[in-house]
Amino acid sequence: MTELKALVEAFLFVSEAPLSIDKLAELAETDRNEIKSVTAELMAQYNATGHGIRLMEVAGGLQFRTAPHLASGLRRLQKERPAKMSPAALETLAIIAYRQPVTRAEIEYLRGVDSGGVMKTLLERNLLRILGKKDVPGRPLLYGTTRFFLEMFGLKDLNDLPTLKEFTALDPEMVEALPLEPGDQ
Amino acid sequence: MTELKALVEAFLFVSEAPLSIDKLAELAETDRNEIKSVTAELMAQYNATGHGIRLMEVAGGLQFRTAPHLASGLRRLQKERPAKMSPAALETLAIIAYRQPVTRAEIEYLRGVDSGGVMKTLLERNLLRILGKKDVPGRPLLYGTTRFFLEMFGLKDLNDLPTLKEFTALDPEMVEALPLEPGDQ
Amino acid sequence: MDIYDIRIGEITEQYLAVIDRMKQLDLDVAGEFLLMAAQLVHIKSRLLLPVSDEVSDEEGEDPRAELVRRLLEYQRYKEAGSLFERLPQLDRDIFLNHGCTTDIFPAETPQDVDMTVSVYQLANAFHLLMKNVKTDVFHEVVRESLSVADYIAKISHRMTECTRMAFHDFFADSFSRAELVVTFLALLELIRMRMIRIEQVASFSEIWLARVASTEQLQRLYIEEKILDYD
Repeated sequence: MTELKALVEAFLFVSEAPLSIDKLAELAETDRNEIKSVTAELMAQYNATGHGIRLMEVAGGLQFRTAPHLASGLRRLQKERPAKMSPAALETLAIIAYRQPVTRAEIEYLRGVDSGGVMKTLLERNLLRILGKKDVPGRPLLYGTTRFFLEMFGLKDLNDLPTLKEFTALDPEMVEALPLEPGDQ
Repeated sequence: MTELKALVEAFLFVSEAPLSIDKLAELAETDRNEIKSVTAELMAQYNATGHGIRLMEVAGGLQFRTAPHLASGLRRLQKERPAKMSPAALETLAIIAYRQPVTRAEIEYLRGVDSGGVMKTLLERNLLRILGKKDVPGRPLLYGTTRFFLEMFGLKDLNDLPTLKEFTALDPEMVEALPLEPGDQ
Repeated sequence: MDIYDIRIGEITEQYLAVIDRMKQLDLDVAGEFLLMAAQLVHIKSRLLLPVSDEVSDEEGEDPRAELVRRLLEYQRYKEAGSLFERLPQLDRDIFLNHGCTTDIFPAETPQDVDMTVSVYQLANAFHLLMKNVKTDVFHEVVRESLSVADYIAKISHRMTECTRMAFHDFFADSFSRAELVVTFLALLELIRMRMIRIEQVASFSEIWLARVASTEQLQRLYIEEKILDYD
């Protein structure tokens, strides 16, 4: 058991990508339940205070990552700052993350501005991917987010996206302020 | 003290190269003695049995490494690593995907370099197939992509490949950079 | 401005002012603003008219409802965007292990299995390549192998993979003039042979090429391209 725990710890340490329970079971040549109990132990151990490294659930797997509160100290090790994402890029990414699969026209309809340049940047940063073509005349490309998007924001899966404020839950006073009722509510 | 230990642990985890005591003191903005006591603690902690990772003194400083006795188990992860496609392979595959059926000579003409090795690898990876022979002197082989190619890229059929027009539509500057406009107006 | 309470007059004035400035610079942008302004003016005109049940039935949904919905939804994503900004981000707040090494890895060469490459990267590779191919080199390549028969074969092959394709999909942006002409001739020939059919919904809309012949008939064309002998 201790041996298995050491092996799983080493796999997680060495792997470039997050490793799923299934993958770890396959690599360690054991069953999922054993892996589950070992990874639970490791998580409890690392996520206790005092450690600078955490074992986190990301993009459908487990991955060692630095503790968030050390961010400012760790930036001193960086040779160069990563490119900051513009509000336009974040907003476009949000539309695609929540509404995927989505076409460029749909994105631009919501944003009201040309979004080709922003989308190209996001594609180049491997945050977006082309999912195929929509089955409508013109066959426009469909876009969605990548696995790296989940890794970048430390999300377990797409269900882990922050909940959006419901825009149907209007303030009653505001609804009254509209002389004409929208037809769909 | 615990905070410093966590920070040093994270520095050692993130750094590509081994970190010396001096370097760690500089990064953590503290004196060498504090670093020495913290690293001694970390070494005692990690090098206790049960851990799959060790904190070792190597040339030039300290570095996390996997425990030597796990080597044979870890080799399995190596085999599972997703292979990155080389730019040459990607370029060759792109030409074949968009221009199939195509001969090796045509590919090499476009790329300007010998492409036999790359094509052999792509054939071995089941991304290419031979479609037949071209009816020109020498009867060179004609290449195209496989069903596995479609699966790998999640495409329904070849028509699902983005056309260059759609692709360049993301970036107005790109369109202008193209020497010839197709008859799309 | 509160998006639940649209002050039409104010927005209209703002938009018209923007259009005034923009239309001299960029017709496309001005077009978008014009659409928005037209929508707003439409909304205002509805407000000025007495509300009658007949009219609202005929005209369907209140145009303002659509605009409000769109603006509200947009605002949600704008908020989600700033939420993303605050999430701990990789390589900005959270870092991965780059240091831990094992001595065994370089010994073996990686085998095949899944390769991390996307459709975008594939398309981009082709795009960059085509952009960098010198036009004169390109003409030379084309002249060597350019025949209507070849292009009939190529198009037949593509048409066996799907039943309908957009006309412009046959013309890569990088095609030389000669290639464009030969592709076009090949398409005409295939239409004459009743292998494919041309469809268009409205003037100036996308032209579609629909498969008429069976896959087998098209395959025969592709395999027996020499029979056509158009060279």
